[in-house]
Amino acid sequence: MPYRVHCMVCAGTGCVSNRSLDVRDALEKELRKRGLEHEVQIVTTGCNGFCAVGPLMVVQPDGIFYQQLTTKDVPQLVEEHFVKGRPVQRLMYTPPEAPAPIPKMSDIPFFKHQRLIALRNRGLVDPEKIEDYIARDGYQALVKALTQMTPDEIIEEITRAGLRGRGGAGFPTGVKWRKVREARGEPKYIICNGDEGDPGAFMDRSIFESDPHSVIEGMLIGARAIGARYGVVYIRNEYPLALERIQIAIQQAREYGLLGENILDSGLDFDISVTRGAGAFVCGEETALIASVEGRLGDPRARPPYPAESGLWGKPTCINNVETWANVPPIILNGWEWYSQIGTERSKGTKVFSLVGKVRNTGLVEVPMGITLRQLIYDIGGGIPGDKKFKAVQTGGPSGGCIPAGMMDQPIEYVAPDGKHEARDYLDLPIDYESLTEVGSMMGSGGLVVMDEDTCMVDVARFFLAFTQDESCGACAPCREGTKLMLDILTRITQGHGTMDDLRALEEIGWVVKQTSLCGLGKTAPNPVLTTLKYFRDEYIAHIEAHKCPAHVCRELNTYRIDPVICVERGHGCGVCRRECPEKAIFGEKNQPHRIDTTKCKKCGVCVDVCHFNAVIVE
Amino acid sequence: MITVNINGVERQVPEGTTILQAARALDVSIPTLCYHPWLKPFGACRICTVQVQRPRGYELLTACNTPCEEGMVIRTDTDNVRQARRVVLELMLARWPNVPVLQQLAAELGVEKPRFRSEFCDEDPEACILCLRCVRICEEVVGASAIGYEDRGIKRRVVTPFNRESEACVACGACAQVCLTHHIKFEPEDYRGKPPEFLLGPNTAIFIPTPQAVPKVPRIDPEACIHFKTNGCQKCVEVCEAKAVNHEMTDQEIEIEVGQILLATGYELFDASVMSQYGYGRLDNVYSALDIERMLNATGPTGGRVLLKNGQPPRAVAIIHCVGSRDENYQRYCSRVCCMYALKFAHLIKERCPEAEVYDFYIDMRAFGKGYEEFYSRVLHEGTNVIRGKVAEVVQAGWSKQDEGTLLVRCEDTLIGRFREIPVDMVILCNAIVPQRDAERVARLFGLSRSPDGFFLERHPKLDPVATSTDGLFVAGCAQGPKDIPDSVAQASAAAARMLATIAKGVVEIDPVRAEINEEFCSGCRVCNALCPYSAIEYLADKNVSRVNSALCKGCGTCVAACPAGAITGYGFNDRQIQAELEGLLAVR
Amino acid sequence: MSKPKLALYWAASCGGCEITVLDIEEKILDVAAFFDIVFWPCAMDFKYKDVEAMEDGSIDLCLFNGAIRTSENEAIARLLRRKSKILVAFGSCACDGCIPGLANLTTREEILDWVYRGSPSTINENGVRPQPKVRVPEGELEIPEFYEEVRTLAQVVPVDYFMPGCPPQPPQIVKVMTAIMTGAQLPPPGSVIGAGDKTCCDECGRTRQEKRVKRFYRPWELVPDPDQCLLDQGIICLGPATRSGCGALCVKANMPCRGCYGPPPNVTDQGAKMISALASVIDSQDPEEIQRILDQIPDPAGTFYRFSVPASLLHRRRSAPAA
Amino acid sequence: MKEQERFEPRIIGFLCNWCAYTGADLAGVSRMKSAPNVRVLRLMCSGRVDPTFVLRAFQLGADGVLVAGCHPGDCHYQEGNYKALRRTLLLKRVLRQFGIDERRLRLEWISASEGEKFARVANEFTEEIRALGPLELTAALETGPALELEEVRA
Repeated sequence: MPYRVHCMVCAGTGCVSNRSLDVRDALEKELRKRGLEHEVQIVTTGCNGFCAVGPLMVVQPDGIFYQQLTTKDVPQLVEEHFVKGRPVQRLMYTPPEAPAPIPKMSDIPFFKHQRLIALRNRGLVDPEKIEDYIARDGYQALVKALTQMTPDEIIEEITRAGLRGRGGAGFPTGVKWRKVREARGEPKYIICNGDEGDPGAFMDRSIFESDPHSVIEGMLIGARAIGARYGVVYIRNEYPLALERIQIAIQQAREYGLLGENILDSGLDFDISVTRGAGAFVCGEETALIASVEGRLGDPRARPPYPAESGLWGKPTCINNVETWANVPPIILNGWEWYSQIGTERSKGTKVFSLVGKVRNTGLVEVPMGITLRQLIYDIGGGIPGDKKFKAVQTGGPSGGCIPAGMMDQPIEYVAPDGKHEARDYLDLPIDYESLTEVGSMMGSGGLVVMDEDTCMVDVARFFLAFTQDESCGACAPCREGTKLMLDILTRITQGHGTMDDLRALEEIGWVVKQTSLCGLGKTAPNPVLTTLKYFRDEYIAHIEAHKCPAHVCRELNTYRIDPVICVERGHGCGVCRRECPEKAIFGEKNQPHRIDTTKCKKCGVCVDVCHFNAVIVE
Repeated sequence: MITVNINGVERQVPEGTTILQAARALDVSIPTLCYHPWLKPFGACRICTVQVQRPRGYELLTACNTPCEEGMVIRTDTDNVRQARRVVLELMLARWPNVPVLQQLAAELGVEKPRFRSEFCDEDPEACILCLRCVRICEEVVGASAIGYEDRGIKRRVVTPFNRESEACVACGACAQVCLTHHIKFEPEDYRGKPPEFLLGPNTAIFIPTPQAVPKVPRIDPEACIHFKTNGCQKCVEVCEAKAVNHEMTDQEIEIEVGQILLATGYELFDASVMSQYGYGRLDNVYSALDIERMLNATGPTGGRVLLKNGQPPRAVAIIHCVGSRDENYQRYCSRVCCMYALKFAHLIKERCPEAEVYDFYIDMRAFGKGYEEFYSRVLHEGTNVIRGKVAEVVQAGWSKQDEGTLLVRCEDTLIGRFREIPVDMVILCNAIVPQRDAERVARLFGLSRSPDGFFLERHPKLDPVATSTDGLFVAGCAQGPKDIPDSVAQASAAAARMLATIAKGVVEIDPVRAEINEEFCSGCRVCNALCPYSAIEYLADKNVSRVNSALCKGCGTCVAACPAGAITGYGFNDRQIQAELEGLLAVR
Repeated sequence: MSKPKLALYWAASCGGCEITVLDIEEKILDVAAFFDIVFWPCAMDFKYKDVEAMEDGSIDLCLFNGAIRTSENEAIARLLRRKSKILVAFGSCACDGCIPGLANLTTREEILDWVYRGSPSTINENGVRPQPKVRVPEGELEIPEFYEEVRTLAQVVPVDYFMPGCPPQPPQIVKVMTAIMTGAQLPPPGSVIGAGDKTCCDECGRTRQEKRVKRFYRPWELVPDPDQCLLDQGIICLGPATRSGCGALCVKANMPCRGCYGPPPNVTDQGAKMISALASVIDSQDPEEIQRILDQIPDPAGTFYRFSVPASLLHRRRSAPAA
Repeated sequence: MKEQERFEPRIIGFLCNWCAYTGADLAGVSRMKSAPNVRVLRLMCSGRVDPTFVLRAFQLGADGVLVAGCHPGDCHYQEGNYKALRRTLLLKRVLRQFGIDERRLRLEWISASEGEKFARVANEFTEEIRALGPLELTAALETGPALELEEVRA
């Protein structure tokens, strides 16, 4: 007797850490108690992307979206929805200013504006069952590629579709495949780069967790096109669940004869092995990744020769990002015309962004190229929480840059499709490779960090540079020394000892590191600093001359003062701050206004936290 | 071939040439640090940055490892290039301000004062600037891969595995040689236990042993040469225009058919340490004659200066004659040469250390040669003290500070009939000349007998001193007995003359009286083989008979008498002739 | 035409040579067929008068083995010489004197004294000795006279051919017989037949080194190495001074050759040659040490002249033994 | 015994060419008196003396045989005299067994300069043999020497 209801419980890392599996178990127990286990099927799916409101569940076929479930809600849910057929309002998602909850998942703004290609099966399949994937036209594209298309036709399809590398550089995938196919040397290799070293980026993880088979099918099609014999999935060791799921998927693909010798008796011999990254960010760079797979120290090497001619074990190798591989099956299945309608003139298809930072709906979104920042942050992201003012957005992780939002009064350049420059507000900047590179940022893996007025741009620049400096392999002098020196300067500025010369030094060193570094890490490490310098120079100057941090993030520059009026009227001089202050720098009697002795004050900020009445003013 | 444009000059270069190579071909100077002609380009320092025109502007690339492409336009002198090199250099100076190679480059590129100072700043002028030339040469050329680097980013350091002495290191010194800042030192003293005097020049594996080496050509020391250890390197092969270096050469044994052999195998020096009373090998500053000969040599370890072990010149020197010669329990014969070279030492030491006191202990001063006696009296006039008496023993002086290190020579001065003990700083022993250690084996090899003193036996001490009992075998020099250079030279020329005489004659006369084996009756019992003192009878295993080499046979007839089968006839004295003589002698009553 | 006449006689010897003739197995039938055996006292009953009745020279071939010890031996030797065309000294006794010849190292008196008095097993209180003539009741008995010395056949009568060996080996006999029967050209009279010109070493086949002997061993003192020359191992082997022909039988049985085939062609005195060879290979230059080594040869004369005392230059010991 | 019937021994002297023979020559040149009984036979080396010659000499009627060579170590051919020494020592033992007094065979070392010694040895040896009397080795043999068929052939 087929199931009448399917509960798609999200089992992405985010929801699982919020104990979504306990909710599933409770649901299962409850259904068995009610004898409904044969009517209601529970499916644990991959991550749906809306991590802010996890653990979440979608009840199919009517697509009801429940969020922030706890085991306590389960009895009511089963009783109301599954027995009586009435969805539970309380558990639905209600956008901030909206009057009522939105029952249907497709109506929720977070999901409505998205366009799913790489994440087409998320939430709809159990990633650990190949049957689910096949049910969703899984491996149809492979059959089409193996039986009806020649390798050249496959490459032609991908090229015409305009697919570009989702790893960050945006190199046209078709061109890369053709170069590797024509390169001399056997056997050929293809690699799925799942290193994803950017802090705050988790697109590849969720693709692995929610739909590993799409990656495998993409690689198989790629193998057919390029004539590769072996595939390697290079995945971060810090993604245990993703690692487990891709291994299960590979095992199942082998059992179904989709990997190994003479796949689907098409003559294609291809198998995939999994290599775990050792946690070095630099191993995201292709030559460093190859060194790591070969068991050598993960240092990048000079190019040429490019991996296409001499890569893994010196043989021609094609390296593509996880998301790139995931995009291949739909293109082959639906044809390049369908794909090239999505996105902008020069950046086709969709991009998965991890929306993090000061935005209400943090999570993973897949949006068509050309969407504007405003749509992304406000329509999908739900705006800035705590009605703080939107300040800037950081794209491309530590290799990317910061794009200011508040420069309304100044015309901002934008390269329109016809190549003309138009003054547009950055927020309406259509996001695609060229537009982001123009403004000094970089598409990168797709990390999008929203920052509000409480973010100190100097501190953000220092944070990202500290990351790349620490991750620098140290082989070439500019990156090794340059990043360290820039970090020292930034640290001095955040401590209030900066000078104006430091700014010129930052730019000079930044320029040299960007121009002369050996690999991508060095070439892009200065971006966060250079872009913040370009758009938020005033903040730097404030730090240097006024010795003040406008966002009060750099503690050494803050001075703490107690507002006597609030302290007495509302706080009646309660003295909490006096007690808690570790340096004993606060004096005052009951019902008397308290005072901070700035000489003793270590600017630790404890008083601000403990004062219930916000009497402490930070300048 | 592909065409490239460097600083406006068109140039055809073969496929795969790097920009640096092309530039150097056009003698356009590009600074380099981590580049080394022997090593694969690495691109660590980025100093060799040049500007390459790109459709969308320009790109700064490193010249050392970027291959030229068709139609590439390269500029090496633009502002960007200068700015990039200057700042990269400033970054390195921030970390290593006092490294000479960087300072010199800074002067070239016009960097007055480094503006930055890194938190990890290292003031050491010999700091490691992580150019990794050492690691690369050890890996690519030497093939030992003994050093590498650890950690990452600013903390990256060149180390041996686990910071312990690496067994893979073949102590070849290549890393020290290519290190830009001499951060890696190379201490030859304690390395490989080579005797100190060999550690004069650079300790490369291919070297000329000493300035007077004969032949004066470099040779390879198999223990030091990397090629024999890791099958790598062979840089010497590459650089030698004459292509004269060949690692496969080994000792070859070549066989030459010769008619005559001159044995001039020389002598060995008696091991004085056997006479423990003299303390050779036990006490400091007790040297044998050959040690002093080496020390006095201008190319010797001390450059000809007479020095004690502590480097000071000696105040008093004792020279002891007849160490092991004219001695009941060692060599009974006199070694003939010691007296004269002892006097030579006395003279040279007086000359080199004028204020030193020289004592010469002798039994009989044998100045027998031409001009020898005159030299002896001259040495006496120069103030050498000669003491007639065999030295009993040499002992370390007392333990008081000022005596520390002096030696006491105890002997009985037979001229004044009193026991004497003379303090000296240095003792020179005149060791006896003894036959070569393998004299027994060589003698048997040539079927040569030895006189009781172990030297080779000449045919006749007076009448035929250079020939031996076997024709064609001659002996000359100390192999036949101790003698000095004039005598050795005389003997050598005598032997040469004798050999040339035979060669000149072209024919070897053999006297008619000799033996011959009739192979019809000989059954190869080999009784005769061992008899012949001239080993003239050889056994032919295949025909199972013996045969007499008529050139060697002297006709003594011993084998004729001994042959049980009567198969050997001795011409001139055969059995029937002798029988007839007997019958004649006994016919009359 | 009547068959050629063959005669064989057994003089002072052990009779082994009679047996060795039969050892040629079935070939004896060819011999019997070819020859008319007219006189073979050992095999069939012939009498002296039968031989005396023949004309001189009528016997074509006479194989005379055994030395001349008694007057009877001499008489029959002279008789057969007269009666036969070819007289062959058959075997070492006839050629060189062999073992019986060793008696020449003693005297007639010592022999008789030892046999009839001295030997431990003799009981002869009144010292009876056999006499050439003795009267007995039946009449006068005669026995041959026991000469002072032993002589070889050639020392009594001229001999046409010498066939050495103790006994001569059957293959050699076959070779000689077939040569005669087939009428092959015979070698000049007086030469040695049934043996080679080389020495026993030629047939020995052991590997030999340069001879340097430090010590002599008696055969029972060690088990010699079967591949190495016995003399190299210090065992006295007369092979080098003995004519080849026997195929080095004794040496192949790991025992030293004793010289039964007599001296090789160029050697007159086998013993002297062996003394010379053996002394030369002693590896010592010091007289005392040489004496000590020679003491290891208990009976030099007996060893070197085991088969050839009568034929030797000294022929026999001088009557008066040295003091 | 009257002068002329006195037994004059016949002695064969095998002298080595380099030492003994030269020594004997020196004795003669120096006009030294020495017994004429020693009849000299020159050989290149004492090593050439074959025991067969010694036996042959006795058989041909010699009463004594003298073998004279160089002093040990002096031999012109290194070791010839040592071989003579060894052969003589063995031959003496065989002679004894043949009833011949071994003193009839004598080995002497006479160097080229010892003419006087040669003379002395010759005289001593002659008197010694005279004392021993004639050897008469083959007197008893009626048929004379063994019929040497070899001679016939040679």
